Amino acid sequence: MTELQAGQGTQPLDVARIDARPQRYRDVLIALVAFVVLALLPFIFGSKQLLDFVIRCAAYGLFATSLNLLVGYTGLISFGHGMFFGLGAYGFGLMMQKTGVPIPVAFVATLAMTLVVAVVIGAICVRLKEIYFAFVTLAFQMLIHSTILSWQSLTGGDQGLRGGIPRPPFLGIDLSNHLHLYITSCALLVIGLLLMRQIAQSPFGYTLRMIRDNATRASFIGIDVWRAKLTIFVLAALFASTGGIIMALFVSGAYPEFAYWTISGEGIFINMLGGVTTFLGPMVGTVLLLILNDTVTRLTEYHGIVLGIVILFFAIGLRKGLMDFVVEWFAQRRGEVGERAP
Amino acid sequence: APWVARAQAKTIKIGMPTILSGRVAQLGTSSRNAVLLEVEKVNAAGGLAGRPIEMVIRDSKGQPQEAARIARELVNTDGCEMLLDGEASSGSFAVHEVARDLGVLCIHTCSEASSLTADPKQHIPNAFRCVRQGIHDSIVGASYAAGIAKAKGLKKWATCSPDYAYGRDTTGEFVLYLKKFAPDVEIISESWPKLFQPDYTEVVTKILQAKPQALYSCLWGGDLTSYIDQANIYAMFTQMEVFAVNMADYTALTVVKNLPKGIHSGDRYIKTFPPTPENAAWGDAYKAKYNEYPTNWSWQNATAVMFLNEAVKKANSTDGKKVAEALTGLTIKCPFGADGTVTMRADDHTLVGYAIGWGTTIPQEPYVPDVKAGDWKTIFELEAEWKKSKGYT
Amino acid sequence: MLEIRGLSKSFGGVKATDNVSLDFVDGSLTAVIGPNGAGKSTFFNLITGALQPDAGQILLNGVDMAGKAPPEIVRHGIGRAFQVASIFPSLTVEETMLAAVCADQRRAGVMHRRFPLAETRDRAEHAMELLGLAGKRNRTAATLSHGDQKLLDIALALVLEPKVLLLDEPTAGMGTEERWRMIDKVRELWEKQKITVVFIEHDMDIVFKIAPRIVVLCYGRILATGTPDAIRRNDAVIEAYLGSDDHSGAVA
Amino acid sequence: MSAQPVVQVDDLDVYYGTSQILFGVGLSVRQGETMALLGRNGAGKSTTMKAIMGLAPARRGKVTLRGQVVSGMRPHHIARAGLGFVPEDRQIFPEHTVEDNLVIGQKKGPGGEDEWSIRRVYDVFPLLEPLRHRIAGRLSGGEQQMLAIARTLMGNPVLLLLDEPSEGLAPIIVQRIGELLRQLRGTGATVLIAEQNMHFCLGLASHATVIDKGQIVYTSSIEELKANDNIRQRYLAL
Amino acid sequence: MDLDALASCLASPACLVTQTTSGLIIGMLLFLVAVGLTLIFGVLKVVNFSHGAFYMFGAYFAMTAYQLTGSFALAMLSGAAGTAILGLIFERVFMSRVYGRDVLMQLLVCYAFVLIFDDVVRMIWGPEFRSMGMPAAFQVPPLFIAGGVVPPYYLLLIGVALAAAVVLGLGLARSRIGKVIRAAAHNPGMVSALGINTGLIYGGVFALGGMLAGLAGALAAPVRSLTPGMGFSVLIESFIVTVIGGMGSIIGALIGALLIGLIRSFGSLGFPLFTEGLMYLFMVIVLVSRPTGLFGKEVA
Ligand SMILES: Nc1ncnc2c1ncn2[C@@H]1O[C@H](COP(=O)(O)OP(=O)(O)OP(=O)(O)O)[C@@H](O)[C@H]1O
Ligand SMILES: Nc1ncnc2c1ncn2[C@@H]1O[C@H](COP(=O)(O)OP(=O)(O)OP(=O)(O)O)[C@@H](O)[C@H]1O
Ligand SMILES: [Mg+2]
Ligand SMILES: [Mg+2]
Repeated sequence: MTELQAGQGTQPLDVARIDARPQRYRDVLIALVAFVVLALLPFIFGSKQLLDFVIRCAAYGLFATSLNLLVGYTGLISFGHGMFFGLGAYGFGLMMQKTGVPIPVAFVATLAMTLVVAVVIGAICVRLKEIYFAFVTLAFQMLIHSTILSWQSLTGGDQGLRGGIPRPPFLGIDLSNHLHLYITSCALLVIGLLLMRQIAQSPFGYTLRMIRDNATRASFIGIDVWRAKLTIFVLAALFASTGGIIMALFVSGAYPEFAYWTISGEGIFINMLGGVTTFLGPMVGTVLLLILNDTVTRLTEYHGIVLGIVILFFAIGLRKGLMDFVVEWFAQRRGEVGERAP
Repeated sequence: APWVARAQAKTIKIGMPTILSGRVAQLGTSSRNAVLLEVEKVNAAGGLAGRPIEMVIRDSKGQPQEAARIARELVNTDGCEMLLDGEASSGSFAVHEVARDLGVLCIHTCSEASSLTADPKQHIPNAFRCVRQGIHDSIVGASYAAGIAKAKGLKKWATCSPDYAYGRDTTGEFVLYLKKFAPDVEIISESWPKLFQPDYTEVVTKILQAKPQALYSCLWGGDLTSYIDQANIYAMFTQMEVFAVNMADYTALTVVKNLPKGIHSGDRYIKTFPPTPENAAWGDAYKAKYNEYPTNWSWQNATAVMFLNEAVKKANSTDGKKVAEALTGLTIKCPFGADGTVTMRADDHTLVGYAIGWGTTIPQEPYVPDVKAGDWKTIFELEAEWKKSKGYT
Repeated sequence: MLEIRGLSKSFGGVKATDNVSLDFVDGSLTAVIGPNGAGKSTFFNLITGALQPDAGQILLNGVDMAGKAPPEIVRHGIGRAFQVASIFPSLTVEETMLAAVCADQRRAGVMHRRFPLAETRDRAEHAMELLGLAGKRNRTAATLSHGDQKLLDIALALVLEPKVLLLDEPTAGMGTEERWRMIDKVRELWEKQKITVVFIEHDMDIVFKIAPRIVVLCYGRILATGTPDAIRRNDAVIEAYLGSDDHSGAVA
Repeated sequence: MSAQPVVQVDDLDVYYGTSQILFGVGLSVRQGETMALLGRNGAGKSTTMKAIMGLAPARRGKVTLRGQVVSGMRPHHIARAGLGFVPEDRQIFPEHTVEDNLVIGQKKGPGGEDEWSIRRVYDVFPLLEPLRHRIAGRLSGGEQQMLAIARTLMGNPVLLLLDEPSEGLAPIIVQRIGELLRQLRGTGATVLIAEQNMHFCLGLASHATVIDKGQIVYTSSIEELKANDNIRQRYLAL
Repeated sequence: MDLDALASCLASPACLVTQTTSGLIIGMLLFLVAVGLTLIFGVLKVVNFSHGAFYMFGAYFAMTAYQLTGSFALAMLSGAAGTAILGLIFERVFMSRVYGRDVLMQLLVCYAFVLIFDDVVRMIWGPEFRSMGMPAAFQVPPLFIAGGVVPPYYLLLIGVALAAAVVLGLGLARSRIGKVIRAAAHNPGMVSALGINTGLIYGGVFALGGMLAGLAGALAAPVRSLTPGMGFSVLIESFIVTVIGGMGSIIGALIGALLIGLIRSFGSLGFPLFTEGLMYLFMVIVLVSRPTGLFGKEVA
């Protein structure tokens, strides 16, 4: 794993000084501002495409950031995280199609179902290390994907959940209204990020970093490594599932591709693009990838080559994700300035 | 409103999300080719109600979320007034939802999934489907196969079809009607290889073990040719009659190097069926332009453009709603029609009356020398029954 | 009191620990020496749960630790530092300490507050002070010098407030000067904290100078136990371990 | 002793990232000498050795091995030119057996010398012979150290670089390695040895050079160093 | 589920032979791909995600050579040699820049090449699927062994794969170069300090791995359809094989491949709708009981 530390760019734990109390609410404040800015966007730009873009960013962003909790913070490289994205989409879609419960109920129920599945799968997976962990998660993902394909009576098989997802209004929110869906997605994104930030910066977040750095040592300071890994596996699954729910709402359906390994692959790709050592790296990566994808597919059908070259630029040229690069660049500049004026 | 402003614009943009990369890129490229070929003709004749068509074609990579995104973008940003949906399976349902949401006129041109139009829950007034259907193939195929089964006494049958909705449904329907037409047929072995499975060895040996007299398969494209190559070296084709509905498509026929003689197949696209000069001319024009033969998807997409053209003429407007109304129940002249015409059936917005038939292969052109045409009256009857049994009516 | 009873462990055919029985009185300071491969690290690994013993008991105040996993043994009060400094490279010194204390206080759950309690900070502060790391609190561990990394490793054990502290070659890889600084620190800890300290060491100057009791392991067995003087003169120990050099006193 | 130095290091600057570790280091070892490289923790001993071996990037300076400039060459070329390196953390191949480790190290010297064989290694390191089929990763530290030295000798080097060979070893083993090195010296081997253990080193080396904060501060014969209290107190804390 | 079919097959020697050879055939081809993967992982510690692309190139090279020359031997040769060269270039120019870095970075470089290679194939050979065709020499009726059917072409395939297994297995375990390769896997710096050119070894191993995948592709070309992206499903199955066998273990790859082959051939009888799921399930079971695969080394 990278030696640099997640969340390091800002402040380590020593914000704990009593006099640093206002900092406690800094993240909340940033989140609020971000939400307000996002909510104002549609009133400034009339573009529906922009709203679509932000909704997709919310879905993929939650997914990718949650994956970073595993990859970047805990050093667990999961190739199968996409299964929870798919699970969220299918769980929610099915719940809405079959039961007609109000949306918030379906939302919570979907998360509950994800939780149960993640606990079972996680309990088996987190025992394994490194590449074996990666592949056993991939195997579970393929199993779930296979199940979705074969359980045609429930899931519609390869054709996906057909007929759209009904979205009865609740509390004055009508998710079949584009603007409402947009605002809701933004809210889910911001809340999700805030919660994940809390996880990352809490003592538990530091437990995760310790496990990533040196799991053996962590167990010798009394940390139950298995339990901590399982906990973060399940938590990350919940956020990925939320991303899936947003995606299901966006396309008004759920498709087996949502649970396919390519989604996990994209998640990892996003993380590498944005960088795994900063909290917002995956978010930046999401925006980058989506812009890249949308423009490149527009321009050429040989987007594989273009995308490939861009990746090579990041992997071999920059040697790190964009945010890592930026943070390091700033750190270096600050260092130089510091040297000049001691 | 911006929509009105656009309507007055000179060119009319038609958006087309399709699959241009990955395993089934051929689906998208041969669809695109056909569309462009037809659009050229329409434009040469003055366009749609005087407006030249501009096609905006984008690659969805076969991912439904991309298909949905692109479809929305085509309409919302690029100003496309109509959609030709060149997606398969799940992608078509995703585009269908976009059409439902945005109310834009949409013709599905590649998805054979029956429920897309047969299921009334899916029905929206602005979406149509200009694609052949598995149920039609199965009815025609089963009656053809039953004839041969009776003549040659083929009682023990095996099936081998890809394990996804199309494969399962089509096979199920074929078996249903086969048993209906030839009641003493018995299915003694079923194999369900995965879609795009590279190796069929275990499937081949399993079928050989069962020693059936005949085999039905709705494998298609590269999967079918792999299967044939692998079955060939086990000499399977000398041991049983093979009914492969998707064989008679140039993509498969020209690729297989050692095409066994006498495989029974439904027609996909064949220059010689229907045996009309119009059809042959169309096939040749396509070949001349793209240096390859058209595919099953090509004729479907071409037909969709023809439908649009005629519907606009009939409505004398490019307004989506009016064109949709005109399309409903529209019958047009078409080289791919069983009787020279095809119809967009009014009650379920789907294509009927296209040329459909079965024949046996030979290893060189014309590949399927003599195709026995299916009977649309029987098709309609049995299809209606089938719909009822599915609870669609 | 830590009592070891008949502890055994073999790897394949190698008996790394062979029926070892030893007592460590509360507040004692013991040095473990022995040839390379004698089983010293293995002995520590068994006590701390890194390895599961084949046989034997490890009684800490009467409670058997054998067969328990490391986290549990740590919670019972057996802390250790490693032969090769085992730290968290990307965490700063202070983060390491705080996170360790949080884990020890069982305040490292997801639902726990993000900012450590005063009590947590006091403990971390104390450990850093003790080992002289307070000035380097904001350095990431990876950038510390080798010696400081070893100190951090020890601090990590100490911050959990163990009853017994096992140090595997605390001076390994250090120069003479640093070596003595480190060992003075260890002695100071032992005196101040009143904990039981057991350390492995190859530098005989150090061992003979500060350890009131020495245990010599050889081929997994106890070869000798006793005061520095007794050990220095023990022929078996000389033959197996000390060799012919003069160990009568520290160099210069 | 011949006048021609076996290795000559001039003006070596080494950086890790942006921080400079070595500042114009220069030293030379002549045929048959055992040169001790002394200095505190972090003074740059290991870095010097790695730089000579081509394992650490030298930004400036020159390393000459028997008249051939080797700086800038890749490590395996430098090794083939006759340098043998025993790193401080030994770096034996843990999944191979002891004998396989030796086999991997086997090569002819730069002049086609072929003095060392597995047999001869076992004669010199009798402790290794019974361990020959053991997996090297499971050896104790001392056994690994012996193996590391033996493995390097298998490559018939003309100059042996030893980085802290006594580190973490039992006194009796340290003595044995000391004897061994003296024995090697007797055969005319040239050795550059980095050490913290003065006791060990002073009894072994013929010459000494002292490095501090990345700079060579003192070079002399070993007797002179023993006599020079000032240097010993300032840089070696003795 | 169709357990009756499975049971009746197990009772019939003819069926047993046919299905076992069928498993062997599936397994051996898989082994050729997987062994390269496991070799590259074992030595370079790189999870070569682009391995499927080498399989694909092997097939396309073979097809082109066969179309140009009509010689089956030349087709196989160009499949193997072409991918070996490709592997060498790929390793020297690109992969060598990401050694020792984050696993994810390496994965990303491989992933980039999966995308690039697929598009390159699409540009050169077109998006449609192709077929090489069975050479006339092998268009002979299948053999009957103990009542089971075995096509002669597959005997060739099994022979080649077995030969590769033996040569590789013994070579790595016994020869000095094999030992050096394994050592370089562990500690390239030290190996080069002992006077061994690690760059050469890395390039060589990558070329060897690529060559084996290319050979597999070439051998498969007469019986499988060629299409851009054809490497992917093979890659996933090879990953399953290597993980079951233990990453880096050659014997593990062999056993893993055979097990997967047998699961496929007998699974398709007993569980026709769940054959693929069966593989994943098997992999999960293996990993749960042996966290580093059947022959894998303990991860430190
Ligand atoms: N995991 C293991 N597997 C197999 N053998 C082992 C293992 N760990 C240790 N050994 C063997 O057990 C014996 C004792 O090893 P140990 O590491 O305890 O020695 P030590 O006394 O600490 O030596 P040193 O002073 O060199 O550190 C050695 O022979 C070693 O080879
Ligand atoms: N990879 C590295 N990156 C950055 N700095 C390094 C690296 N390796 C060593 N250093 C620094 O270089 C300096 C010299 O290190 P070196 O290992 O050469 O010292 P040494 O004299 O061998 O010390 P010791 O006696 O502890 O082995 C030290 O300050 C060390 O922190
Ligand atoms: Mg030890
Ligand atoms: Mg050093």
